[in-house]
Amino acid sequence: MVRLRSVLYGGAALAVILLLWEGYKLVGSPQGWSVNEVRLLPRADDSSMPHVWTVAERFTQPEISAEGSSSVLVAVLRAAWFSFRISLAGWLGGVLVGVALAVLMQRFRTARDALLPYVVISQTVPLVAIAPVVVGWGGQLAVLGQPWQPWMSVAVISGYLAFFPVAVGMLRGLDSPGPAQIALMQAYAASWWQTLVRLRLPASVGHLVPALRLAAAASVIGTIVAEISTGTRGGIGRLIIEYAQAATGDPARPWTAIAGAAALGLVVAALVSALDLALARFNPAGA
Amino acid sequence: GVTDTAGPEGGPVPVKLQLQWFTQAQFAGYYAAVEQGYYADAGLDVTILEGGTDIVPQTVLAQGQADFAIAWVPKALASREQGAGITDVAQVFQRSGTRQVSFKDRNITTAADLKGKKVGNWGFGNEFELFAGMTKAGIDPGKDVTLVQQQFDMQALLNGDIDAAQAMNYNEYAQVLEAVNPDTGKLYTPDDFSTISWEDEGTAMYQDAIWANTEKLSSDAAYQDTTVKFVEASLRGWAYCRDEAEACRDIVVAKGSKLGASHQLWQMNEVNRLIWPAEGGAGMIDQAAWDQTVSIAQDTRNAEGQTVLTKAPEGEAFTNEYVSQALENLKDDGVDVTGESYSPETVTLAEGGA
Amino acid sequence: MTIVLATRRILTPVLAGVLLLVFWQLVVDLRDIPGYLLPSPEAIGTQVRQNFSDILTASRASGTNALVGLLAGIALAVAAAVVAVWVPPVERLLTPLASAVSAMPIVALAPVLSIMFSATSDLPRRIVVAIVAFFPVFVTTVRGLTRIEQVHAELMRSYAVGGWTLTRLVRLPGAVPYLFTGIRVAASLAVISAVVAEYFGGLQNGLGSRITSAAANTAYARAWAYVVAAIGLGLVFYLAALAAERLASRGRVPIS
Amino acid sequence: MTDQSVAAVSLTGVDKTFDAGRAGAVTALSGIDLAVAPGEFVSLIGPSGCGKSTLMRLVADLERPSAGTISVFGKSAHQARLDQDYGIAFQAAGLLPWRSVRANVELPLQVHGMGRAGRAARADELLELVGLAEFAGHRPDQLSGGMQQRVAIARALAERPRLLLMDEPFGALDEMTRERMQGELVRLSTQTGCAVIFVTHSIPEAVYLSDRVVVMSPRPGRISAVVPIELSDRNEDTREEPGFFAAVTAVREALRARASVELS
Amino acid sequence: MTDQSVAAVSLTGVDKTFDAGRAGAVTALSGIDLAVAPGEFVSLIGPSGCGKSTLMRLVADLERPSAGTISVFGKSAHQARLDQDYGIAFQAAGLLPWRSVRANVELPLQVHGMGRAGRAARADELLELVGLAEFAGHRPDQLSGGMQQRVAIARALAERPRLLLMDEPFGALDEMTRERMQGELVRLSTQTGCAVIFVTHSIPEAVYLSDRVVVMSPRPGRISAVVPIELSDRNEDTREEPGFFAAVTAVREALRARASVELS
Ligand SMILES: Nc1ncnc2c1ncn2[C@@H]1O[C@H](COP(=O)(O)OP(=O)(O)OP(=O)(O)O)[C@@H](O)[C@H]1O
Ligand SMILES: Nc1ncnc2c1ncn2[C@@H]1O[C@H](COP(=O)(O)OP(=O)(O)OP(=O)(O)O)[C@@H](O)[C@H]1O
Ligand SMILES: Cc1ncc(C[n+]2csc(CCO)c2C)c(N)n1
Ligand SMILES: [Mg+2]
Ligand SMILES: [Mg+2]
Repeated sequence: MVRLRSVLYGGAALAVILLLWEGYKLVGSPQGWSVNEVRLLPRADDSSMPHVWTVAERFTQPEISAEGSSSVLVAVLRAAWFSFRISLAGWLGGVLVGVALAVLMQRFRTARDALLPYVVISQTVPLVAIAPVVVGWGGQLAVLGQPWQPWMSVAVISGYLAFFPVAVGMLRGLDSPGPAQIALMQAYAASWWQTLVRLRLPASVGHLVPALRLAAAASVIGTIVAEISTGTRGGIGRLIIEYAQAATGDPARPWTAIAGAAALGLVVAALVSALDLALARFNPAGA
Repeated sequence: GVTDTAGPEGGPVPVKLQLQWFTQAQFAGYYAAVEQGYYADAGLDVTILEGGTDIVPQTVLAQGQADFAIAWVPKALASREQGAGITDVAQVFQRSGTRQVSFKDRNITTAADLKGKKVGNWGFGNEFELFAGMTKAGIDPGKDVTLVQQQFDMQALLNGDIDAAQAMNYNEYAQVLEAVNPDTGKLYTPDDFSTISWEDEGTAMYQDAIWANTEKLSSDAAYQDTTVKFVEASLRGWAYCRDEAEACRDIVVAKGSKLGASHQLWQMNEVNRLIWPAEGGAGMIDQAAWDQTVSIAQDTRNAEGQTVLTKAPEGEAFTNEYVSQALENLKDDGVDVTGESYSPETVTLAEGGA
Repeated sequence: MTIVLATRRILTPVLAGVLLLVFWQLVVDLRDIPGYLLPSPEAIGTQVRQNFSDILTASRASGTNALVGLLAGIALAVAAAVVAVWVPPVERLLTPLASAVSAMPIVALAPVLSIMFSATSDLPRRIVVAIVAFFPVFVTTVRGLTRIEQVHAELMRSYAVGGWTLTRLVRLPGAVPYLFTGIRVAASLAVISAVVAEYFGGLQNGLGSRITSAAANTAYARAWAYVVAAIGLGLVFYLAALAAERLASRGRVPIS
Repeated sequence: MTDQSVAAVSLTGVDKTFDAGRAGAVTALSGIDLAVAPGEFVSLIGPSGCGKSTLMRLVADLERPSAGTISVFGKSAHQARLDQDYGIAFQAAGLLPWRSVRANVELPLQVHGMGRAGRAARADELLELVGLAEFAGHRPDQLSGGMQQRVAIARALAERPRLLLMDEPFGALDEMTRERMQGELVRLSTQTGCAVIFVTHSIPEAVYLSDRVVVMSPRPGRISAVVPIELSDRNEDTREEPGFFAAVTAVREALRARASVELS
Repeated sequence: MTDQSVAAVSLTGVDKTFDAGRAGAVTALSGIDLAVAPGEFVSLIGPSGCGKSTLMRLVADLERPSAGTISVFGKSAHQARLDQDYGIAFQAAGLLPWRSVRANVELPLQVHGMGRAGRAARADELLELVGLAEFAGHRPDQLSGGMQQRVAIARALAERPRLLLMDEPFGALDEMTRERMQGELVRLSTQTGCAVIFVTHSIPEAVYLSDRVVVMSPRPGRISAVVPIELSDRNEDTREEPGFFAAVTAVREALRARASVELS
């Protein structure tokens, strides 16, 4: 029931966007609308904003001119599936690390003081500085006897982006129990671990769930960007950049890959929503 | 080091080649050498590693994660200056393939005309020919032009956001010619544009070269041997692509390039023009051209006032030793290594490069 | 006591940072790591000094873009969250939409925005930042607005008020901790987004252009000098978010 | 002003069933008939869980009855809520933790658009009344349990409503404070002529305050007896009157009677 | 088992001052001296805000005294907490909203490592005791206020501690339930010989339960009187005994005396 309704709403949201897009194309000027030389409304011409149906049609066409090439749709789906699996790995890793860090920071004041600024800093370092290090050092590792695979570098970078919202949100959540509840656990002389498991973790769910959502988005982005950055083929990231290179002659093409990325984000968000439902009992105050 | 582990019992020697970008006809010679079995015949088992935006091929090479790398000379020299022990062992592209493109009506035909314009620029170390050209024409790139970050596509030029765009002959220039001119409903033609060629302006720099590990070249006999074999088989691949451009296009397309077939054929053709004819033989490094590259790299300042190199390259930055041997072997095999008779084809681009 | 606490809070991270830098410097020195792999803090410091005025100029350009985008993103997100919680169908429409948009990486968004708006203005970058900042703030704020205590909801019901009054007096104050969790995340992401968006169009006047241009020429120490500026900018944004949080929650249950 | 012929509150055949998920359904109230006249003071008393809070919440339109009708001043409970015909104090104080004590008291006034100065004056008055003038600037979590409850009472009185709904408001107060608050409440309700529905567990309190004491019995919650209280006037000596003791005994009997039936 | 010569709880010269931020400092307790013998039942009574909860929280080592010493069974309050020498029921029920009623009662047992079966058996027993057996599967917010409080009482009793700290545990209970719970508590404390510190606002309750009633006065919180209660035995008839009434009057006087001083 719930699931059907959310699918319907998702569809409605898509319809709204497409209508707005086409509506703007109807009324908007091909040169957009500028104030003081700054274009505040986008150009509405077909090469800047291709028609929805043009993009749809692109999906049905063969991807490349070679014999037996699959359609763009199939290519995008295949790439999305590839990126999805890496995102999942990155997400899981990021969530684990984020939760572990949050727990550590909650436990030790010094750890919090020392780490929190660097957790923040970690997200301000551009990937140019990180990707080569991950690829270079990762290449010298072996995981469970298996040599390092390129997708592992991508997953590591994906996790690197995903852990941040979890660390911040989870720390907030672990800090959220009120003084009365903490006093209760104190009165039981409950160990730190017991307080964590019986009180702080369940109480943190309200903060954790949005953090998981953000982490999901971050892991998808991390995967896509890292694919481009490290030159890993097979995923949506590669499609985005390759289709972008083709945009000059075929402006609708990049939109197919972008749509793929958006769909990927939706699927991951939907999975987190399912998790949210599973955790709902810890969230009685939530509507 | 990867080549330390020579093939077992005389089996093929594993070799990794790091490219600087994704699969496209720019690297067709190496793919052809794999597909045609040239590497295998030379006893090499070559794995080609594609590039990415943040993959620096010469670094991968210097770190020992690849045995050879394809990189532009100025960028590789900059890494050398930072301690990367690498040597140019074959200058595959004899000419520069970079040009500055603008709509004809903007009247930008020389570097001097760029003054006061919005000039597209990739950055990524691909900007020094442009800057040298402007400097030579008496323009301060930091002040006299507005530099705009250029993307993977050429829409900014076609939209009129920028006046002149950087383009590789073999790639972005083709993209422009694959686009529909909204005024005519047909594809743009070369007549619609003016281009400034840095070869003509005298500020060209050496581009794609095969780089090898300096230290191993001096100490590891097996690696020296492998280098000769690798350069030889690679040039054989390039010679094949010169003669069989369509076949090489098909190889690249089959390898998964998403840019269409006509685009790749164009690229193959333009790349061939950068290699052939090669007077001293393909891959030979010409001291004068090298010196021009180095001097521009030392003297030209970019928008931030930085030069590529702070001093002249030290040690063995390039050597013709291996490529000479390779050329000898090729000549012995009757391969045309100068391509004197080469004449480019005329490629018709389809809409979107399909 | 509070002074001791404050110094501890500042000293600990600084000390941790110094330790990290010393360790980094030692690794580079002792293991003789060449500059093309990892520059030493010392080399980076030299570059920071040499390029200081340009670093400031570039930071200002990127910082302005990040700030404008961030503020716009937060404002939009809070407004959208308020409307979403108010009118449930809007929430159900907006949430999938926001999820989808949020999964679009800058590499995908920036080029098309550049094409749609202009490759020569700062607007596309600011839109990118706003989009990136929107999602964390929206998601956490919606969560905070909906987690209202039952007694408080009923109290307001008994006053026969709902809608905006309920939102203003109960939902928003209750959502403040959540909102700021989102803003903290958004503030750090805003800077990196503004920097990265520079790789994909627009004027070459910010930190991103400087970083790539240096990195492409293996001038890693110089690249890192600009990265340090990006980090500094990110920290400034984060601290500003913290300060705003302090300000907004004066007299409330103390926050961590 | 108030139409004396219309009941302040009237419930007819009211049932309330809660669905408690996997734990099954709970019938909280069944067949409730009750009318409260304007200005009348009615106490609800009965064992824990018998539905007193639920009944009050139905009147306040915070729950909807499963069956039966409820009217408040002749209108639907819903309309009465919209018209702000009542003030309410919950069983849990329910203060907003981010607001000072003063700001909590001002909340209903602010919500209904009273100006800043008027609010401040009224809040001072009310905090004085509940003996918390010096704690105006404190946060709720800096108050003792009883002090929080007094803040909630002040808040309920803020708008001088013509119907007051109070759920064990004096539960956490000591006897002295409690008696003082009782006195204030009696004075207030006679002065303003407001009707009061008052939930309590204290029989003397119910008797002292009320015109009628409604005795309830649990599972399902029903009205088992209604004890009218006939006391001349409420003052310091009322609690020593013989009529007072008689009434207390009557209510106690009514409560016991029902309980003994249940235990047998 | 228990060393009868060592006091269960002993406070000497205890002060407690709270820093209430901009609102200034509040002296909650001042010069408290009190000893509770093992097995002794002591009630704290006094006006709202006089520091009863604070005193209890000090004994429980949930606050630290500003001055003075506190020992529990001859150890520091801190050590006693670590050794789990007491069970506690707070003024607010403080149930964990995501746990069922049963799981809330099991919480202390679970924290202290009792096995699943043992926990379940004990929880059944306790829920039976507080009359909530059929609500074991409900969530706290599906219970009435009094029911929530009973869950908190069950939770406090779960581990049969030798010191019980109870802060107005019966405040939200009706008279009948309250009397039953009082009976249970007396039975429990005599059977297990546990000492009890019990905060209440009900004088009869304090008298019925206690060996001594400690009367406190506010601002700053002090012990103004200690009334020893001499009742033979607690049973149904105790509340009718003349000794009972005498004690009630004594406590009331002690409370009033202090209050009148204050008002003058
Ligand atoms: N955390 C705190 N910060 C500041 N002041 C506090 C704090 N806790 C209690 N107080 C103050 O200490 C005094 C005593 O409070 P306490 O809770 O001990 O009273 P009490 O005797 O339990 O009252 P009640 O019967 O109303 O529960 C009060 O004036 C209260 O305002
Ligand atoms: N939201 C709810 N969901 C399920 N059951 C509920 C809910 N609210 C109340 N109940 C049930 O309704 C019954 C009556 O509850 P109510 O709160 O009205 O009792 P009460 O008479 O106020 O008791 P107390 O004196 O203990 O406050 C109880 O059995 C309770 O479990
Ligand atoms: C991140 C990144 N973006 C753009 C280019 C543009 N570019 C300049 S030369 C070249 C290879 C031939 O097309 C390409 C793609 C790049 N190198 N790296
Ligand atoms: Mg109730
Ligand atoms: Mg108290």
